[in-house]
Amino acid sequence: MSHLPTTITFASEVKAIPGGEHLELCYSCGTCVSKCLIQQKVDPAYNPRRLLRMVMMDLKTDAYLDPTTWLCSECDLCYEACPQEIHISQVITAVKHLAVEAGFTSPLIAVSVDEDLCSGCGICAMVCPYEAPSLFEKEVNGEVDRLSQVDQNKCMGCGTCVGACPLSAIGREGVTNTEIEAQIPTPESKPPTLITFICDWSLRAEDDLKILESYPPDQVNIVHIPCTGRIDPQHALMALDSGVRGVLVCGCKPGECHYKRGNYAATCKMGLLDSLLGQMNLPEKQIQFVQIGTQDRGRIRHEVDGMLSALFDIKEAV
Amino acid sequence: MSHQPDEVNNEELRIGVYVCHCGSNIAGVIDPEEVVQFAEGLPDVVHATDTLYACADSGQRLIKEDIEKYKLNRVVVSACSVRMHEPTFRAAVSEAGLNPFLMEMANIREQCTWAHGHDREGALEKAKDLTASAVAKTRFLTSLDMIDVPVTQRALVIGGGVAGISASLDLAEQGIETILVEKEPTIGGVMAQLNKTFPTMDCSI
Amino acid sequence: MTAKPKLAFYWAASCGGCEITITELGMRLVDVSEQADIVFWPAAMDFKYDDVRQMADEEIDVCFFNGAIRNSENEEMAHLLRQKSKTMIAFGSCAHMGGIPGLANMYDIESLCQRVFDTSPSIDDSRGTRPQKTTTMPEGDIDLPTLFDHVKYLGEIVNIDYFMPGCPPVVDQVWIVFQAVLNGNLPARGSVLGADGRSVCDVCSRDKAETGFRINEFKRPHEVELDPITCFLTQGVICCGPATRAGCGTPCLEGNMPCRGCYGPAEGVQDQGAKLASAIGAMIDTEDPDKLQTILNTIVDPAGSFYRFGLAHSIMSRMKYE
Amino acid sequence: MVDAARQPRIDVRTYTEVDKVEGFVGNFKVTLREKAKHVLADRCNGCGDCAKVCPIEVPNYFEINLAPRKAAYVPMSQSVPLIYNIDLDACIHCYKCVEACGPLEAIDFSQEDQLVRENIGAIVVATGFGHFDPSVMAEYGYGRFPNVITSMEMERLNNSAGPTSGNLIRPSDRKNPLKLAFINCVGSRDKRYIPSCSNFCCMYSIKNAVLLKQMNPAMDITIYYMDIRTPSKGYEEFYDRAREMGIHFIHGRPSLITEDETTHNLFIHSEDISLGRVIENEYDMIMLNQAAIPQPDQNHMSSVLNVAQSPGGWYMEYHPKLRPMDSPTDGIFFAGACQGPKDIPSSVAQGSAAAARASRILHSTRWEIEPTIAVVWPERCSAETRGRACGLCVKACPYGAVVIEGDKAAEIITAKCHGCGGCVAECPEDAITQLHYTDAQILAQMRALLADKPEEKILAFRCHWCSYGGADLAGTSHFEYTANERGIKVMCSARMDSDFIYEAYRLGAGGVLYSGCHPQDCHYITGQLIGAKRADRLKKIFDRMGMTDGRFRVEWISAAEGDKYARVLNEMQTVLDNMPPEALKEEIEKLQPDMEKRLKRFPGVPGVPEAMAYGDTLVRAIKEQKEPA
Repeated sequence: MSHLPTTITFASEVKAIPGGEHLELCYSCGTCVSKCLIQQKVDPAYNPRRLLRMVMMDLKTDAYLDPTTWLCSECDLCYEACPQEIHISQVITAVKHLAVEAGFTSPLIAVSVDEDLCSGCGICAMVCPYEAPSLFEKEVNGEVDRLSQVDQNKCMGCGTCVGACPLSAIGREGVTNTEIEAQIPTPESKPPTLITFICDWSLRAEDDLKILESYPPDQVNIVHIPCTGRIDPQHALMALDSGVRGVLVCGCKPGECHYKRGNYAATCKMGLLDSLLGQMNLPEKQIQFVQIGTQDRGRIRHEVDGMLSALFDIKEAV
Repeated sequence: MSHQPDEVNNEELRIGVYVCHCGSNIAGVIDPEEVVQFAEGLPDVVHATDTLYACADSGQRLIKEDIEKYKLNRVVVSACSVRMHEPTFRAAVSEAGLNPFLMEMANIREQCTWAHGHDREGALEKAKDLTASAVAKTRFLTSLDMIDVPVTQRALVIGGGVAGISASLDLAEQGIETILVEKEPTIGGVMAQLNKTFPTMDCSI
Repeated sequence: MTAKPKLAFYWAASCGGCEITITELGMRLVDVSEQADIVFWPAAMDFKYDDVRQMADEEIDVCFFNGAIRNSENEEMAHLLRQKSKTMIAFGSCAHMGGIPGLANMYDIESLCQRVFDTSPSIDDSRGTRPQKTTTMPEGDIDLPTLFDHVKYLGEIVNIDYFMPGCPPVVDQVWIVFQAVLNGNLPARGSVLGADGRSVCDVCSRDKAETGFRINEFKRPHEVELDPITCFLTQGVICCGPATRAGCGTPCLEGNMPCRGCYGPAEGVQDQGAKLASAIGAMIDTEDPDKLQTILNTIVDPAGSFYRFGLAHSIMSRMKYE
Repeated sequence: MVDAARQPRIDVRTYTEVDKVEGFVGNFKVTLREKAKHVLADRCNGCGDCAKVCPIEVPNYFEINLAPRKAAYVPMSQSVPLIYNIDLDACIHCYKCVEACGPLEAIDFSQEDQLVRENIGAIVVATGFGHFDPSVMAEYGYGRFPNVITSMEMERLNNSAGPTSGNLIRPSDRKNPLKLAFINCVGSRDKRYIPSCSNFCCMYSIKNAVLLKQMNPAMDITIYYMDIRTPSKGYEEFYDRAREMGIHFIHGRPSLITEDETTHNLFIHSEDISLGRVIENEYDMIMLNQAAIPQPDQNHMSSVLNVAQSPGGWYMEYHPKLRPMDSPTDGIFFAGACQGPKDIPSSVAQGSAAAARASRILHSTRWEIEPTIAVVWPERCSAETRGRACGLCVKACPYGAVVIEGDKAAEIITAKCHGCGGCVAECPEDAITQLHYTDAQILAQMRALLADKPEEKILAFRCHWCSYGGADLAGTSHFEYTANERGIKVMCSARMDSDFIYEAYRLGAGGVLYSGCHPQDCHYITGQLIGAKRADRLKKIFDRMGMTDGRFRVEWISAAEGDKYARVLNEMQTVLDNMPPEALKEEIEKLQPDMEKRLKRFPGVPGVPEAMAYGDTLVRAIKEQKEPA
């Protein structure tokens, strides 16, 4: 029996793409399905175990139509959990690669570029974890203009580009600056003590979210963002400016970001904001960036209570 | 028992070669007849044949009868690994009155057909060469007898867990002095730590 | 033909650069003087404050006010000129958003005075002397304007009709504004003059970064051999271009130096410095959390780099001094 | 347990370790280290008064550190033999125990470790297995979440002789848990830790579940599994009975355990594969079914006993199907989990099987060993030819079986010689041969193997115990490698005489592989060392000669490394393929005179001239057979 597969099967095609190896070792134990949050938070039909099975059983079209192929954001939480050390997210990406080649497109709504505003600075192309945006030249009434375009199949909608774009030229319904700024209270609308920008993936258990929502609105306002990569220090300052006394940005632990590097971008932004506040020797405890891990159940309560009491002390001191 | 090394016994050599099919394990990759024909052409080979299962009774009986019939004084068995059936074939030839150390095996299964399924022609060439090598070795084999050594009739069992205890009990009950060594202060091993055990659900001490 | 329009130029907490950019008009000043009367220009000619006090209200048609508001004299003149002129233009970055003097808002008065009068390298022994509010001299008492606790931009104390950014505003843009003033076709009040709506990146022709390029070390302009063709960010040098308004004709980029944001925030940017922090923070490349801090430390003076001209106009400044 | 102590012929020696094992089947010399108990065995009646007064408490290994023991202790009350032990690491020398012992005076602090030498005929190794420490799996939180316990801790907690005398309690608040979960395959079947299945834990978790359910029917128990393996008689029925008793089974391997820090309740995140849906259940307590791993000192013991280890660290049996209880060394047998994880019934069965295998030897007064021993030609030894023995053979022998007295020729003590062939190859005068592996026999084999187109062939010397086994495994696992390999088997790499290697190249061989055991696996203790030194010398010589790198390979391959054997041969084949045929032929011819220069003494070895002559006739016959007339 020779080791090289003679006939070209779907599985052999997937295995040929780097990262796709070892997929035949999968003994369907389901660890990846429960470690990944997409089924619990986005689409019940999402199931990496079942997709690997489809690949092995040569069910090509089923695989291309399966939401798993398109919703996986390569965050690798499943890879470190897999007892067979299969790089599951790479196998899924390989299937997605083949699906795109076969003409299928992603059901996700990608960000789009407003070509009047875009200055072609290329920052969105630099920061995107999935390298979806890219620059291109275009004839615009006579002279060549450089603009950004987004690959619909690569964009996962994390919003890191929207946070970084200086001119709000890129965005998608749900993450645009106007929608976020609308949720920041104005001085007249009796601002709460604390505003929390919370990423969709850092609170694993439902009751963690309930804890956060249990705080009275005048104390804590919640702004949901897909990933802390979307956070913009402007919004934090605008909140403080309109009378909110503290800003809590809550994202995932290093290495557990659902969009690969969103929390690293956030760490840098909040780090820069801290040093700015420091240089203006404004009290630093007003803005906090916390990173909650998969096993930090109930920690959100400590962070919010800690922040509220800290703000209380500042109020006394000033 | 002759200990004289290597005195060249110049009795006339009569070598028998047996190429085993081992079902399809060998015959599935190479043609045993071709090896037999090749062997017949080798010096001092008086009889060569193939057999479906050399290690089976039929195969061993064939070798024993041939030793009688052709007055063989060397036997070559081209079949599986020595780790599998060298004792079997040594016993077979010694039952036919031939010193067991005048039998040599050629490993044309694990180290030939099973490993070279992708290159049948190369496997055949190799099987022929391995058989020739065994024939060459038999040319210089001398009869030897097992060396027997005295036996101290005491046993040592290392480890006082359930396996060690059952072994030492069986040995002791056959009248053999046994030393049971256990590195912990008590015997019983992991079993003693367990609560009731399946299937009888009785105490495990 | 109606009477010649009366122009006034004043310089508050200013380095004089904005005055010089007007003189750079050169001979064109002669045409201006034919078409308009310059009734107040203390930096260039010997005008006295009383000349303005004696004017009727709104006698001055257009007043070009440059420089930030640092002390009581600046504020007094700002109110006076506002009263005396129909149209007031915040001319240059200092008037528009506090400019370089605005960086003083990071420090309190005492540490500023210490730096200026005690620890400055060019002073050997100041014996702790400080400027006094009033000093009696044989000729009589002389008093100094009081120093405000922070620098304000013009818009903070009077309402302004037009803003003209730039440090200093580029002379060609000044000429265009002058002609607009002389021909009387200024745009709607409150708009920005002498600049166009796009950002510096839009007009900059340098090669931008490849998709997925990220920065793992920042360097200051003098620390690296700057390549004139590629974008400064790809060379790890901070450039405020992405969030800064165009219209300056990019003299800095031509001179192979990164943009420092003197033309103020581009359209849609709420706080120029915070927006730059957001953009540059997202570009930092590492998967290793501990290394993030070391990379951040290579940005030597974040506030200075991101708010070089706009600190007084920033939200943080408002938060601090409100 | 008790009847083992009562059995008169079993000399139970606890708190004793095996230090050294010498000799061979029937004639082992074993050195035992009887560690000092500081209690005189004959005087101590196990009353325990010393323990009562002893002020020191340290964690008790027997109770998996859930309960303390005194410095003067016995691991459990039913210890056999019931002799107390003073743990000097913990003892503070207050000597209260001595007073409490009173007239018995059984305590003696001056006792030292004792080394005892025993003559032994056969050895049964039954050293058992160790437990995988699940704290390395951060996702299950063992060691951080108090209510996550291991299976051994569960055994002690619901054991009536255990720390809580059978009352199962939660470590966090000592309350009786009502909702329990067992997680199977913790560490097992996991490429990151223990890739193999630990054999008994499926049944083990069902047994614990049934016991707990019987003790408290109100208890709600769930078992998370990947596959429930019930391989033997009555096991599947027991699995059904567990279901009937209301024990829940969820098919899905948990990925994560999180804890509510106020109540210390635990939440298991897993997929319920039968539903195809992710579930999150709350439990009072979780038991992790940890994997079985080899004993921590298994590596040390395997070099003491001189036995090989299979992948995963378990002892390696002679043949997995035909001789599962025997070790490769005659006279040493394995029983129980030390050879591979297995449950109690199999361990007991293997105990008896090993005893049966051992009694074959122990019931006969004499035992036969292979006659492949070394034999000296006195007249060729330099002691007689030049009046002074060089002694290289004495240095080469791992067993001291070669002795030289005065100016007499070297002499082999038959009983001590294991037949590795080290002295044969080391002897510069070729004055020693090895029965059944004489130089003539091996030369004849080489002539046959290199008869036809030798430059295409790779001559592979393999040792019987390791690399020959590795070649076999390459076959059984169907790893494909080049069919140009031609193998010769000798007992040990120490027997691979440099003359054979030179002769192979003189005969025009394309490549030569010099392979044997890994250093710690050698069946003849230091045989491999001698072979390795010789091989390195040869490698340097051939490099200086300018031989293309890769045509002479030295590789140490165990019987478990079939893939390595195939890979090495394929790599050698690529080296030959990359050389243009004429360049290879030219190099062979260029080096032939150097080889001949080094083979001056070889034709003088008894039997070699005949083998050369025979070789020529054989080669002609082979060539005729291969090229049809």
